[in-house]
Order: sequence, then structure tokens, then C-alpha cells
Amino acid sequence: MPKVIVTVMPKPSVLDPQGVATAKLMKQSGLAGVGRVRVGKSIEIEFESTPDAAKLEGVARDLLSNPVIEDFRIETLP
Amino acid sequence: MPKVIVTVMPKPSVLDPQGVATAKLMKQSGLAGVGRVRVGKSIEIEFESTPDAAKLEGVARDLLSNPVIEDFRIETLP
Amino acid sequence: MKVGVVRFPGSNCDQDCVVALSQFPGMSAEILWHKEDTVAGFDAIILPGGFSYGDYLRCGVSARFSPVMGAVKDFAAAGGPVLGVCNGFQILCESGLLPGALVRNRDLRFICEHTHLRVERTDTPFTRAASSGQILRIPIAHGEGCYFADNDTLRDLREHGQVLLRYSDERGYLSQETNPNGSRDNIAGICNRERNVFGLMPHPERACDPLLGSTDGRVIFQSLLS
Amino acid sequence: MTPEVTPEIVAKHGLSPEEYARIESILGRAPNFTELGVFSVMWSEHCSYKNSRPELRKFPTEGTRVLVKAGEENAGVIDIGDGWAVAFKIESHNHPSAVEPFQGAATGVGGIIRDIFTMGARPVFSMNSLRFGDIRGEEGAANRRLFAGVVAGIAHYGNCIGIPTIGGEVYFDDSYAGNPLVNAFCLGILRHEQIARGAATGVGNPVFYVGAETGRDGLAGAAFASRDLTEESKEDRPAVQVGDPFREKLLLEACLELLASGCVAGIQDMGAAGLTCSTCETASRGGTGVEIDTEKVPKRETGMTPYEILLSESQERMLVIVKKGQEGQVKEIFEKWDLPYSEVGVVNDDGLMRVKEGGRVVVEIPARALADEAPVYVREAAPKPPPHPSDSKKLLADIPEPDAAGIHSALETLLKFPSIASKRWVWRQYDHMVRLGAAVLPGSDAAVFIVREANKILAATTDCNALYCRQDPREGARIAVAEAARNLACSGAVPLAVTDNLNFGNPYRPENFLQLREAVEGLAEACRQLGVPVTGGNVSLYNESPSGAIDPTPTVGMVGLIEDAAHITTQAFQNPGDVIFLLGSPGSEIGASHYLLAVHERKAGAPPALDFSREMAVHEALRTLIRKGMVRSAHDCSEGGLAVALAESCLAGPAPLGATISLLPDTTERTDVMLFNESQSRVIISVPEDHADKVSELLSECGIPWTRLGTVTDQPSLNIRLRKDAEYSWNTEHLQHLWNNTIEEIMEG
Ligand SMILES: Nc1ncnc2c1ncn2[C@@H]1O[C@H](COP(=O)(O)OP(=O)(O)O)[C@@H](O)[C@H]1O
Ligand SMILES: [Mg+2]
Repeated sequence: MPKVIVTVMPKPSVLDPQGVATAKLMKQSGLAGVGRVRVGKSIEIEFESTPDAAKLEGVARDLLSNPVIEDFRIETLP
Repeated sequence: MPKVIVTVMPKPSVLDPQGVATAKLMKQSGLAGVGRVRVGKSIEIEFESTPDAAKLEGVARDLLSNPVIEDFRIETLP
Repeated sequence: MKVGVVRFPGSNCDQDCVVALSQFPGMSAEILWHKEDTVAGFDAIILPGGFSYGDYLRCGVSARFSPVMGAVKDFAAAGGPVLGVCNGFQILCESGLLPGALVRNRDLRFICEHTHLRVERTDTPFTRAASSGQILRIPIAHGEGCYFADNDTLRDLREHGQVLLRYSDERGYLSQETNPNGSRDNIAGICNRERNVFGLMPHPERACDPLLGSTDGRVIFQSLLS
Repeated sequence: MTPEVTPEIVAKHGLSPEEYARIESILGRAPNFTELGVFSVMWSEHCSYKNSRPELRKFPTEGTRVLVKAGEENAGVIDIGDGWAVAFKIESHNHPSAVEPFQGAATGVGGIIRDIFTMGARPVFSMNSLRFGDIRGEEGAANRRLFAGVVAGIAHYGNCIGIPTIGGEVYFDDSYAGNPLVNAFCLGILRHEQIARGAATGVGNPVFYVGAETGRDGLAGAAFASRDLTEESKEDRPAVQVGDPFREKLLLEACLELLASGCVAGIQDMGAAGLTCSTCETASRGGTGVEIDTEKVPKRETGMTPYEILLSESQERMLVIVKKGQEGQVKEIFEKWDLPYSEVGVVNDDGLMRVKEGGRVVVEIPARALADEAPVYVREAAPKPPPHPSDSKKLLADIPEPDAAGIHSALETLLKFPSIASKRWVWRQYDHMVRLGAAVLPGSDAAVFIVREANKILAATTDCNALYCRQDPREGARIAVAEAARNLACSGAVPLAVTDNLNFGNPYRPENFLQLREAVEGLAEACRQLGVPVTGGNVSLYNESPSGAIDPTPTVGMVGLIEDAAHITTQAFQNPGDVIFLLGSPGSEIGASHYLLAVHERKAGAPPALDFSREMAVHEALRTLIRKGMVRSAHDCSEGGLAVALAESCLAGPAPLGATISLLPDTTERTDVMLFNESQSRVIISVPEDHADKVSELLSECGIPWTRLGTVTDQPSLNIRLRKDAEYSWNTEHLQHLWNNTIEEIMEG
């Protein structure tokens, strides 16, 4: 069964208050060296059959993310 | 500059209504073969220095995820 | 009785709690700033609703680093009554003062509406003025109020009588239809084993004035007083 | 290196050659690239109202209660007695919401909230007026996504910041497909002496920046809002900003604390056109100059140019002019609330907006020229088209009079028409109960809110029937004001003042400009007639999608005062046995009705005609009865006419009640016209049985037509008898299900 992970992240220039807050929390909990943090979504999809790559790409771009403010990447696990 | 990605996913025993809704939307948009979908968080951390592995693990377990409801995995990018 | 209502950055029901509490003779309420590291002088503490620290990453998680929470933990450990409403309940779970967690509502949407609650236990400082099985009409307003705990924890909660409120219909029946957010076991509010820390998602402070359609929330504060 | 200013660059900034020439004459030289950017945003439609300003002057703005007039500050301020005042305003965020519905709507809410607390007022509630394309069926998918995203965005921002969203309106019509309208309203409360000014006064006073760090987001959104939405708009996409309601909550608390401290000489939010707008506007209002240094501006990205910094529309930022010597106290407050801040400049007396990058001057422009001397155009209006027919008989000539089954299904069709169906799915997502003020929950004619700190009860509503405006913008606008006042009267309130949001198409098309002009004149006349001043508002033009301009939508927000909690009235029937009256005449105008739209799929005919003296007499009669404690419920007849109004009064309670109605006219009117006409100035009330005779007597004294319609029953059945041979009956439990669940089923199905 193929498994796909689509990761959706805020674009670099877009405000990510969640990332900023998370960086602060990590520092507060005593972890040294934390720089910039961004928080996005990880979407794990199990497929019953190998998905059509072009269609998957389309769905990731238009449905799973909003290209106005987010980037995405697709990873296919064996 | 080392970069770490912590992926936080809902535990299998926890309901994931967002995953269910996402699966439905993906099917509606005509993508064939979509099975189970889970939605979690992807946290990308840039470090200014190599982080202490044990400490990072602790932070991922207690802060970035809530062990009652979530699992996590850590990936270090070169 | 002097009640401290904690104001975290992002709290937004703090003032409402003060307004509601000040209607009770014998009760006075004061705002407690999150940077305070003591709660000395207070007889009870309320963690109010809102979005503490923006509720980023997870609801209620950031409060664990606030100075006041250290003091609240000590206060609770010494047996002082602590009431967490909505975001306050989330904070209590994230800080380990109550078991379980609150996750996204079943239908993924924020819900603001009146609900009916069945009082399950009256042997606590928060419900002793109620009668067992009493039905309260109190509103909820949350996006992440679905109570989750694993099976062992749930069994534990039941065995020790820690479930204080369940979402029901107006006659006290429980079903998935009367469960607004998908909480396990229709749980709306629980206490710790020592019974002095109570968290609930509904807002009793919004049900204290007849002009707002219900005064059923008063019984919670009345209990604290008696 | 900044680009050279070429004619292409000028055109890209949306400035005409004439405007460019004017810039050169103001400066006495050519502008540099950064200055060009500054002019382009300040002279955009969104900031300068260059195409609408002459029209806006037609509004009545004076009134005994007016403390701050329209146009003077960020929002008007109205006295509500005992030293208390309200500041309120409505503002659009249509274009950003079209490309990113969640963030677009959220930042729209954030922007209007800032406008209110900039006035020194504590925001106490919000409303919103929304328009989307049809959400039904497969073709509705894109509109559903916009609708869901906008509602979630409004909910996210409002719920998080803790300002209840207590009302609004939502309509669905294909003219808004791809160009939704998102108009956000906010009201705040303040003491008279707390009114804050957006003026840079006191030469030598330091200028502080406080709030979120500046990023490249939302670059030149004001210019973006001043263009048509076309396929190319996709390239404008980075113009969408992401909001942080948590930051805004801190900013709100800090600013109110700051204003209370007495350290502030002037304060201005950074909304459209960001730092540019706030610096030149404060200087212009103060009759001073302001100098700032972009190197001192807190930034969240590296390598930003002065151009980018000045034009950024990053959210949750304020400009504060501090009284010299009190900087320490100000810093303490910012630090208490964990807000980034920086002293970025100083007030001086040269009348210039001067921007430096370190030592280098990058912008030097007379502030007044930028803020107040934008070009003003009187656009060409098309000649008025002939009016649409108003005769119901003609309009229905090719539609046979429905039989009983047809009438039965027509009411069902209307109740589940998305624009009429209950909006519970929407307001359930809004925290409407925070602040302990919502004395009337969403879903009645007007929202009613207890302002505890002032011990006052306010009522508020937003209204606009754009179908009326499409058929006759002037009459439609008059009706929007009348309907808003009627909704307030139904809740027991007396209207205080109006804010308006003019949503129209591209003003360069004469037929669109005609609509704008007609609507403004209609609004102005209605406000004069009803004696309510306009305290401010917003203009959104260029609302067009590939299929053409939207239906003209001059949204009216109106606020009223309820003298006594005992006067609070809702639309739901309360008690079986109560007697139902109709205030106003039975009516007969079917033009531009929702009956024609929903049942017969026609946008046809002239809207009903409004008679102001009748309208006001009905409101007065209603308020008289309410003050005497005789009214259990009141609901106006609007879309769908009498039948829909009666049904809604049956359905609005938790469990539906029934009603038995007989309306036996001496006319030969068609049954569909009797039930569904939308003649104006009509209200349905229910009164306790033992007051019924007294109510009849009082109504006769008021000199308005009225009819005793029937009684409220405890049976779940709405029975209407029009003639011996025309009796209809609906199960109200079934109607309630349709009305309550239609939108939810469309959205979640
Ligand atoms: N439709 C309108 N009716 C009345 N006044 C308006 C209208 N549109 C804008 N105004 C007024 O013009 C002034 C400038 O508005 P605006 O540019 O929207 O303010 P802001 O700078 O807060 O965006 C405000 O005082 C506003 O109330
Ligand atoms: Mg403004």
C-alpha cells in the first residue's frame, strides 16, 4: 500500500505566529540554539492503489494548501 | 546550520476528524484510491548550533507533542 | 471569600468571571496577573476562558511557563480550590493538574451555544450546592473542547467519581446527539482525585444573569462559597 | 538600488499621467521610486476616495449626539448619555477575502477593531455583512469554500480576541461569484473625555511604533483593493496578509492602558497603506510634519527597502505620538504587554512627511498633499434607465396563480432559500456570548447588547437588499436605511446613527457610477428623513468578476439605544393564545421580491415603494406599544413577505409554535401576491390576549393601517386562511427543520 506524506508549510515571507510562539516555548524549556521555527501541516495519506502523480500534485496545490500563503512538498514512501 | 523536522501525529487511537474530512475532500476532488488520512503538524526548526539530542527528544515528547494524544518523530537534516 | 481570576495574555473571559462573581454576597474577585509568582491571600483560583498566549502549538500549553502557574500548582497541592473554565480546563490538562486532553471538536468547527449538563457528583467544593442528577443549562464556546483520555484513564475517572458534568438533553439523557463536540463519555467537566481541582468546558459565568437567558451557572459559584 | 521612475513604472502604480504631473508640481521635481510608491497608495481609491468623495459629501453628518463627525477621525463618535459614547464603523475586505478567504476575512475583522480602539474606545461587539455566489449544487463548490473560509476567519479573529460577533447578514447570489463581499463592523464604548485623536501634535514629541514587526506581507494592499479582480490578480497574491489576533489583543489592552495614562498626544492605527498612511495622516491632521527613520522600524525580515517598509500592510501595528518626557511610562506599558516597540521619529513643524534610512532622506513630501489633496474626480454617470415595471399583475402575467400545493411549496422554497434560511450554521461559529452582553442571541431582527460598564443597552443591525438596489439603486438604498431602522424598532430601540459600506463595480463604467450616485442619494435622503446622521463608512469599488459587476450593495449598519431592559423584544412568538397583529397595510407589490427570485428564478420588476411618513408612523406605534409593555414579539416583513415573517416568528423559538391566521381582504388580489409581496413598513407583533382590545384602540389612534391577523397556538401548525377557498396549513416542525438545517446540510453534506 503506497503511503504519501504531503507537508504544507507557510511561505517564507508569510507571518507564522505559531512558529514564533513555538520557538519561544522551546527556548523557555531550556533547549539551546533554537533559531527560526515554522509550523505547518503534515498530511499522511494511505492509498489503496498507486495515485496518479499529476492529480496528486493538483490536489496538494489546490486543496491541501493555498498557494497564496503556503508551499507544499510531496514525499512518497515505498 | 542544522535543521530539524519534528512531525507530530495524532495517535492511532485518537479520533482525527480533520483526517476524515480531508480524505473526503480528496475523494470528492476525483483522486482515486485514497484510503486513511491523518493530519498532524510539521515543525521545522533551524538551530544555530547542533542541539543536544537527548534534550531535543525531551522537548519533542513533552512540549511539541502531548503524549496523551500524539506521537512524534524527529528527522535531522544535514 | 476572595477569588483570584488569573489574567494570562489572551485571556478574554477574565472580566466576565469578575462580573459574575461580584454578584454573590460574601465573594470578591480580583484579577491576578500572569507574571505574579504568588497567589497568597486568595481562597480560590479561577483560570478563565480565552486564548492564553494565543493558544499556539496547542491550547493551554504555553501557560505552563508562566510564573503564576507555579504558584497555582502549589496552591492546588495544598488543597486550595482551583476552577478552570474552557481555556482554563485546557491549561489544567496541559499542566498535568487534570488527566486527559482536549482536542478539536468532532465537526471541526467552533461551537457557541447553550448546552444541557447533568450533574454527576455533588461531593466536591464546586458542585455541592447542586443536587445529583440536576440538569443545568449553560453555554459552551470552544473549538477544541472534545475531551479525550485513554480507556484506563476513563475507567479511573469513573471509579473515583471524578466526572462531575456530562452533556445531556434537557431531561438528563445522554446520547451522541446531546454531545456537542464528541467528548468521550459525554464528559463536560472533571475533577482531580483530591476533588479540589475542577475543569469544565461550559461557561458558568455566562449563566448567572437572567437577562442572558439562564442562571444555572450560579450553582457552581454558590458551591464554592458554601 | 531603487528602480528608475519610468512611464511604465508610473502606470504599474496605477497613477495616470495627469496624476503624475500633479505629483511633480507638488514636489517641484520628479519623485523617486519610493515617493512614487507612497503617492500611489495614498492616492488609491481605497485611501483617497478619489472617485467617490464628491458623492459622500451628500450624507447628513450633523446631529445633537454627534461628538466626532464622519471623516474627522478613524470612526465617528456618538453620545449615548450619562457621559458615555459609542464609536462604530464598517469596513470592507472584499478583495483579500476573494483570494484567501480565511485570512482575508480575519484581517478585515482585525482592521476594523483597530479603527475602533484607536479612537480610545473599548471594542464591545462586532457584526458582519457578507455576500457570496450561490452555494448550492456542484457549481457552488467554489462559493462554499469561500463562504466556509470567510466565516471561519471571522470566527477565528473575533473569538480569539474576545469581542463577541453578535449579528450581521449573509446573502447568496450569482452576481457575487468569485467576488464575495466581506464587510466587518465593530462598535466600541468610551467616556466623552476619552476620545483619542489621530493627530501628530506637539513639535518635538517622539513618534513610537508599537506592535507586530513589519514584513513583506500585504505589500500595497490598498492599491490592490482599488483594481478589478481579474485573472491577473493571482499575481497580486502576496498582497494577502496573515493576522495574529493574539497580538492584536495585547495591542488593544496596551493602547487602552496607554490612552488612560495621559501620555499620548495622538494615535493612529496602521491599516491600509500602513506606515505611509499613518504618518502622513497624523501630520496632516495635526498641521505638523512627521519624520521617521526606517532603520528603527522593527522588522521580521532582513533586507527590506524603505519602499517595502513604507508600503507593507503587516497587521497589528500602531503609531503613537507620545508627549515628550513621558517616554518611560509608555515603554513600561509596552513591556508589560510584551509588545515590540521602537521610537521611530519625531513631530516637527515643517509640514513634511520625511522618511530617512539612517542618515539618508528617502522621502520628503508635503503631508497634507498626500493625505488630503488627492485628485478628486466626478465620474461620468450613465443616463438613468427607464424604471422597471411595478404593477404586480403585469409582472405575473405569464405566471399562473398557484394552486394550494403551489402555495404550500412556495413557502418551503422560500424558507430554504439560502439567503432566507436561518444562519445558525454561521453564528454558532462566532462566540457571541463573551462579555456577558448578548441579551438577544443572533437570529432576531437586531442584535441587542448590554454594555455593562456603561449600564446601557444597545441594538444594532446591518441591512441591504441588493436585489432592490439592482432594480432601483435609489429606492433600494432608501429601503436599506428604513429596514435597518425598522429592525431596531422591532427590538425596542430608537436609532442613533448610521455607518455605511458602499460596495459597487468599477466606477469608470458610467452605469456603475450611476448606481453609486443613486444609492448615495437614496441613503442620504433616508437618513435625513429618519433623522439619523451618517458617522462614517467605507467605499469598495471594482467589485467585479469575469462575469461583470456585482449587484450594487450599499450596506447599512445602524445602532440604536434601548431605554429599559423591559423593552427588549425579539421576533419569536412567545406564548400560545397571544393575538397577532399586522402593523401596516397588507400590501401588493411583488416586484424585485424573493418570491419571484426563489420560486420563479427572476430578478424582475421595481422594488416596493417606500413612504417615509408611513414608515416612521409604524415605528412610533410599535415603540409606543413596546413601552407600554404590551408586545411579546415583533418582526418586520422583509424578503418573502408576510408568509415568511409569520413562519419565522413561529420557528425562531427553541420549539416551534403555531399560528392561526385569517387575512380576508376585500380585494381580488392573487393569493401569491397576498402572501409573498414585499410592500414596506410592515411589522408583525404578538400581544397578550387581554391587551388585544387596548392594542387595537392604540393602533387606531396612531393613524396607521393595521389588521388583527389571528392567534399564536401551541400546535405545530401554521394555518393561513385568505378566502373561503384558499386555506393553507404547514407543519411548523417541518418548516423549522428546513429553515434551520438547509445551510448546514449544504455546507456539511
Ligand atoms: N461610505 C461612506 N460614508 C461615509 N463616510 C465614509 C464612507 N466611506 C468612507 N467614509 C469616511 O471617510 C473617512 C476615511 O475612511 P477610510 O479611509 O476608510 O478610513 P481608514 O483610514 O480607517 O481606512 C472615514 O472617516 C470614513 O468614515
Ligand atoms: Mg483607520
